[in-house]
Amino acid sequence: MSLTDTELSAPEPSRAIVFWRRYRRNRAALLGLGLFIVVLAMALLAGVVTPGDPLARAGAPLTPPFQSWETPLGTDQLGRDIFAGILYGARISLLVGVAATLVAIAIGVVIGALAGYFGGWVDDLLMRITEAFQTIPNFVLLLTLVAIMGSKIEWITVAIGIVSWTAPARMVRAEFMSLRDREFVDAARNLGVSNGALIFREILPNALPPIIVYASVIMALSILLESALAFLSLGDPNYASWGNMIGQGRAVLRTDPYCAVIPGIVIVLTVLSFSLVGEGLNDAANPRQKQ
Amino acid sequence: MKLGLPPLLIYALRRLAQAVPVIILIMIGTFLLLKLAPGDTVDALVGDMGGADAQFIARLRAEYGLDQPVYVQLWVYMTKLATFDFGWSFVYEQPVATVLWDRLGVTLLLMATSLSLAFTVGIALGAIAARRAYSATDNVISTLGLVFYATPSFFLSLMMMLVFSVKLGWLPVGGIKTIAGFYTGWDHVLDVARHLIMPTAALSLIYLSFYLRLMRASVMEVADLDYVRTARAKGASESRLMIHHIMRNALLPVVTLLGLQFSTVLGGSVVVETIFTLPGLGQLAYQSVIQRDMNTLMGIIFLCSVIVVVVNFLTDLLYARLDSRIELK
Amino acid sequence: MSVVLEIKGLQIALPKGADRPLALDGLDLQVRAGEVVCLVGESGSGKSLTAGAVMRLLPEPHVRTVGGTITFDGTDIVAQTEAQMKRIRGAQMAMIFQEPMTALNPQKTVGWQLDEMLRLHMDAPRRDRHAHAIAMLERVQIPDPASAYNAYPHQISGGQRQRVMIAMALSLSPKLIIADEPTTALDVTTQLQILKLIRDLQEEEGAGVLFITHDFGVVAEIADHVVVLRQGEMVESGPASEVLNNPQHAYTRALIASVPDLKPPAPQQSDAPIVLEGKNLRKTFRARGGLLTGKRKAVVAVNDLSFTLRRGETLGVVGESGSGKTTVSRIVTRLLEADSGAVQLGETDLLACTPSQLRAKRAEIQMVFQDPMASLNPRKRVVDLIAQGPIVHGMPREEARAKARDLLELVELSPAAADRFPHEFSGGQRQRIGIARALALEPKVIVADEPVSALDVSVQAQVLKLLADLRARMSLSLLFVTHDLRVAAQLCDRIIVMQRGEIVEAGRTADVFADPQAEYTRTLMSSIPGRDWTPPKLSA
Amino acid sequence: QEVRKGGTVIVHMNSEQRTLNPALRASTGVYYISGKIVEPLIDRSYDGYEPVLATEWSTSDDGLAITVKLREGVNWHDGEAFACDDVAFTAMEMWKPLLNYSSALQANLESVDCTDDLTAVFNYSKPMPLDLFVAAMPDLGHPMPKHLYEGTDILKNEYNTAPVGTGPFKFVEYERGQYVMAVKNEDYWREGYPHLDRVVWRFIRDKSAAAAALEAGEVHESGFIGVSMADVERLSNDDRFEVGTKGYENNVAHSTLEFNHRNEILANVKVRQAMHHALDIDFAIENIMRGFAAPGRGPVPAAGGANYTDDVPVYEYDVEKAKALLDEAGYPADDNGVRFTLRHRPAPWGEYTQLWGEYYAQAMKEVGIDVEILTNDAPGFLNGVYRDYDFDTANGWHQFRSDPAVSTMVWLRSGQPAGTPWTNQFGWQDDEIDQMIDDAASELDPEKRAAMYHEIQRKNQEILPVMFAIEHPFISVTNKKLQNHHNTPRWNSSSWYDLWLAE
Ligand SMILES: Nc1ncnc2c1ncn2[C@@H]1O[C@H](COP(=O)(O)OP(=O)(O)OP(=O)(O)O)[C@@H](O)[C@H]1O
Ligand SMILES: Nc1ncnc2c1ncn2[C@@H]1O[C@H](COP(=O)(O)OP(=O)(O)OP(=O)(O)O)[C@@H](O)[C@H]1O
Ligand SMILES: [Mg+2]
Ligand SMILES: [Mg+2]
Repeated sequence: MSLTDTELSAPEPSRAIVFWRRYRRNRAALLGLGLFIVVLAMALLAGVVTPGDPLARAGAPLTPPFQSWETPLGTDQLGRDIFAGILYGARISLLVGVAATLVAIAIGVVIGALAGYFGGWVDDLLMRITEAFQTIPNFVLLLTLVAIMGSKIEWITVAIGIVSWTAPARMVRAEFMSLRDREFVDAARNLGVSNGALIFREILPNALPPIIVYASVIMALSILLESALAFLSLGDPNYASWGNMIGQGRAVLRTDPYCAVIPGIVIVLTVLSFSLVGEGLNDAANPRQKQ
Repeated sequence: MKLGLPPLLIYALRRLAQAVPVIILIMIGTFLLLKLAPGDTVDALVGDMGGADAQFIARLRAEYGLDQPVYVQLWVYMTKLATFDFGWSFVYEQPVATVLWDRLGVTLLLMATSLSLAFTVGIALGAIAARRAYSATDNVISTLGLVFYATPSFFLSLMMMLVFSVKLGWLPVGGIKTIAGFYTGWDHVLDVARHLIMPTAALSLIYLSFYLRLMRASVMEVADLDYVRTARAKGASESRLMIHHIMRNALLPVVTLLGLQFSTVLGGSVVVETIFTLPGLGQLAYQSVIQRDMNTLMGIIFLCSVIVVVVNFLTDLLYARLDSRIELK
Repeated sequence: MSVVLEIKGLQIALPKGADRPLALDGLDLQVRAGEVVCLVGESGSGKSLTAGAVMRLLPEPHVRTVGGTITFDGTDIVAQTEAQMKRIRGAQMAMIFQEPMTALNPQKTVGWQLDEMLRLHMDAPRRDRHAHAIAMLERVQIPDPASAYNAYPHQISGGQRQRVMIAMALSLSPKLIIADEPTTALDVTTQLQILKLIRDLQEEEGAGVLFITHDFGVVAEIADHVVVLRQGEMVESGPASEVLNNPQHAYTRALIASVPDLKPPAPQQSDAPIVLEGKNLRKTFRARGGLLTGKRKAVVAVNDLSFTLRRGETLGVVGESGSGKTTVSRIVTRLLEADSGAVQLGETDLLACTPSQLRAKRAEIQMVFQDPMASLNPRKRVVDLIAQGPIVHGMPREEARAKARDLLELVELSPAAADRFPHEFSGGQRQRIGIARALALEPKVIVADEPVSALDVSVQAQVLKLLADLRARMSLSLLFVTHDLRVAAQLCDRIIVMQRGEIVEAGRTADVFADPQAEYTRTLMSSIPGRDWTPPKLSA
Repeated sequence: QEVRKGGTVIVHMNSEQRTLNPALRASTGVYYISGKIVEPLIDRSYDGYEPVLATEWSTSDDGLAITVKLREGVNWHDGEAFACDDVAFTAMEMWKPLLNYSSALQANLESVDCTDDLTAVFNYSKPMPLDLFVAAMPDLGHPMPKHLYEGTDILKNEYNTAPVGTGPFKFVEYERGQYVMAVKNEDYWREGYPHLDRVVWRFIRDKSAAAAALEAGEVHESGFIGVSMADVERLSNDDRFEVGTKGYENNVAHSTLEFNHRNEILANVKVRQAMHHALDIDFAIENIMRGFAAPGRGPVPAAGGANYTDDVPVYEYDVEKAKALLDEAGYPADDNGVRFTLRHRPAPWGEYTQLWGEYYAQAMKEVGIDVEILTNDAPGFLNGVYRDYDFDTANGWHQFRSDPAVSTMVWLRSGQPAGTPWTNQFGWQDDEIDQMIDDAASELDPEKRAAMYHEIQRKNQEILPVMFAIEHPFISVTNKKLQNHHNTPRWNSSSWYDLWLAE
């Protein structure tokens, strides 16, 4: 009989595997992942399945869906293939989603980390700025930014990032405020680690998981924002985007509803997939006893 | 405290003192930002008129002070604002205060109804979902919430309009009241309510899911807490637990969101107001941006900031009311 | 005396994927009226689940009773419907929880929560219930019961909250009281008062008490009968005096052997050079927050405190919660800026160092923290955690890693541990890692803030032993912060006793324990649970 | 059918007109509303010019004085009598200094004398042709009540948004963002008119919502193509509506393609011709304009009457020819099939303009011209094209206002002041064309004048300084309950005194 505590327990399965197991338990999250993979595949395969320019005339204008093999989902007012538009639109939506999210999180992390780590007047100043951004209705700010920079897809993406960083900044700040007082930070500081390294090497990796989960929310919102802009004719017409398709399809909503309804449903499903994946990640990251 | 003022007043004053720099920051930021945009009000006006000759354009620009350096314009604006003079809207040919005042009611009505609907229904559904976590009910509620959340508001609005106005003819297409209906009293209220049904539904369905999800998580968290176990150990029934011990505590984080959400909803109402032709601040803001109607947009932003500050103040009070740990003394 | 509770062969199943299939496997236990039965065992042994099973408050269905019987006052608990249980809970069996702060609903007044108990089970008008509640508050010796009745939980102290919990549990004169570590969160002085209170009231009422604890001192203080659990299995059961003084099972013996003795070791005469000296340290936490965050007064956490630490010596800092112990340790390591004073480390005043000087100097003074999980960055491998210090101070990466592996051996961990993450270790192992990290820089002084208070007794004993060994081997100086006088007695050469930021007494440990001078020290000493019981010297 | 008295007509407007004073702002959007409330001195009818507040007009031999007789017994809506003072005041204080387009017209106006209450004499420093004066009056000749404006800051006068006029309807209220309402003027000078009780203009920005409102019977008329072209087509097949272009004879528009001649590629006439060949105008008319349009034949549309000719060079849709021309111009396709890239600014004027821009980009790609579309809101667009010249091509539509001299010629004539929208800011400069334009403007013989415009039209089609690709009148969708509608050439701007609403 020994009470010694020095034997090691068997090595545990890697975090990723544990995480996946937990994730897998949530059926809705699996559905979301499936949808997400479909969207991803659409984006990747766009050039293969429907080669050529999605903005080129592909058939007689306003062909309804399921009439021709050339244009399985029909064509719009200028004879553009809706199917090709959906596939290439997945690219734009994912691109906008990912890039805008990166912008938002990058800004949010820097501001939140500095505010949360240093506190005091740095925190006060940065939080006042954050509050200012939060107070202005984000969509109005977005419209203003787009009015200034024009509707190039790059600028739209940056603008969406700029109006979305406050929530991650607050989250990072909250995480930093709780983490900076944790003993492991003191331990590292006690070893002589510098502030910069404390922020980025010690605290940030621990503060990131909830932010990464939240990224799915920003991504979903980005796609919605892009489509709302396009709806108001402020999208970038040089690319096939779902929002543009709805915006233009709206004119023929009554006669040829499929022009707007098909991309509309695709947006709903895509955003839904992000949300479901996000919820799944969240649940897997904070497992509850129940279930 | 030393002044012997009531604590609530001191608190309000302190919040005001905190809000002022934020608002000043916002105003200066917005002003400079708008100045970066290509074109000005005169361009927009001339575009609207279908053109004008060159002297006319130059005259107008001088008239509106747009020929002066930006810092002068900013200074003029800010000193006026300090006396709560919002200036003149060159687009609406009215004092900005009048323009805003006309729109404020509709927006507040729309936001208040959609937020309160989203809030009450959201927390109710969230609580139900949490109590039946991982059951079929929960799945249906949660998924529906997500679907609404995933639906772009314009898409939802168009679809509703198509179904309820055009196909079924139950609800008016847009506007805030039946024009030339001349309803008074209850008829008027009813008429406005009919016009608000679809926009309110469109806005609230989206925000509902926020509250729903937060409430669900919050209830599930609180339900695991020690004091709930204590109450259960006292022999309290499930409904009693829910009403007396879980709900109030679970509401706290949701109430915080209520305050934060306000300005987002105003942004979201841009699209909804545009589609349903509601004469509110959201649509006005959009118009002001594309018309470069500086004074009006600045006025909206100012008003919005004030509303957000007030709403946050009220939610803080509500929070303090709900959370006994926080005292205003 | 009648048997109130009888548990036979109780088995509780855990969900799939848990560390073991049965949390509890074959527990037999009896609680008689007027008797205190202590359920002892280390963390995770299944104590709380037992309580949950008796109250039928297990988080079913994934944790559920799968075998055995629980008979309460002649009724079979397992067979009761939920409605029947509701009538029993609170009225006939009541429970006191560990955390008095979280066990009370923060949004309801004390009176409301007391009244809820009465409302649920008593058919009496409001006024009678009120009178009864006030009477109960009086019985648990709460000063000014009428105002406490209207107070919210956060407005009364921790000890008072636990008194409220007790008042609530006893208010309907239940036949059985289950207390799940009711005093663990409290200060020693308060702990003793609460233990006394439970004992007294229980004797008055003649109720049976199932008392859950992991502290043998508490067992010695209160128990009539002891049941020892280990990993869900009952290893020993018997009258308290028997089990405490003459344990039979090897596990029990080992546990009891791990309980630190209250007799300090013989003092060693020391005239080694002073390595660390604190001079007139002061720290005031300014009032912060305000109307909505709850106003705090300015706190003088450390007031004009001076001490010396010689080479190879261990200086204990003891005192109750909030007395400023942690603040001292953080000032000394300059994780917190003092208002005034000096910390002389060799020739340099640490508090006067520039940031870059400080970083270099830090190698000489290292820390071991209280929470072994929280003090290790969960995203780093053990080897990197230990090697981090040397690397920061300029040692080449590979060399630092090799050194880290050596250090693992020094703290008696297998080198296989190097490539794992902290969460894969038990608490004691983590604390060893923490110690290895502190040693990696070969410091002159180690400051340890409650390094063992989060650990089970047996693990605690090992870590203390390891520290003592290392200190001797490397002639380390230790500034050891603890609230546990037993631990202090075992390890420290000298101690300083703190109260409200000031030193009330300082001296050699043996002297202070033998003859405490200050009133406060005397109170502390007399509050040590089971102080009259000397753990028998056993060979495990 | 017997005239029914009473009823409320609700009219759809796409965008809100914030100022309702036609003496300060010349724009069809303003007239759409103010035309019912404030009357001009003279209006247009299918038979020519029709006296309204003026009954007679004549000019002195030297052309320096124009005398206008005013109608007797007309009262402003507030009861004051309409008199010469009002005309004199408005002309000197509004038309001349403040009214867009009118400032140039009235630049030489020295004074307006009232020889009696009902006789106004306009004195000019240089001769003013009577025809030009009269032609301008329907749009630029609205008197406003002096007694309400005198001594105030005219631009900020409250009556600018609550106009007081002499028209058949009296302004009641303007709910911003919602509607403007006017009621029957019981004291109207045309005996027995108006028929309607009330006119309401309702602002619905969203075109689908507007179509829905038409169908739901919530509005009776939508003018100036207020609904999407798809809905125009759909509603034209709906029995409840009359859909047509009648009543817009004065307002025809061209969907244009504008070149920045500062770009050396576009300065090459072959390139421009190639681009025209690459555009399938019939496709665009069919699919974008839903057939409610015709191919453009230069700066004068078919509605331009005698000044119009269809004897001009045309560019049939021919991709191969386009490619050949581009090769010839020295812009062969590279390995990716791209010859050059153009930055295009489409005007943000809504659906069909946007589609036309996108169609242009699509069509150019076929011949190896990459078009990058730069989207902006209105001020951004106007600034980018007309002030910063930051574009290669642009598209939009431009209105033809009955005479080429006062409308489309500004697109071809060089020397337009910078920053003035809808003028030649394209870097186009051709002395020959400038000369032709100036000559035509001063020619008094209508036949010769017409011939000169035919020549300009042909020249334009030959070298394409601006591509007048498609000409289209505006379209109204009108509920058939409306009677007597679209019965004048500027009906939407007219007073509607004879409009009535059937059950
Ligand atoms: N809801 C649960 N789901 C899964 N496992 C659980 C649950 N509750 C407890 N366990 C497991 O059951 C075992 C016994 O838990 P219990 O809470 O009874 O321990 P304890 O003796 O009270 O420990 P401590 O002294 O730390 O409170 C532990 O291994 C724990 O991990
Ligand atoms: N960051 C802080 N801000 C304000 N007050 C603080 C802060 N840290 C500690 N205090 C206060 O300073 C006093 C001393 O705290 P300290 O943590 O040093 O006590 P301790 O003796 O370590 O107590 P424990 O045994 O509970 O750990 C306490 O009253 C505490 O409330
Ligand atoms: Mg326990
Ligand atoms: Mg401490």
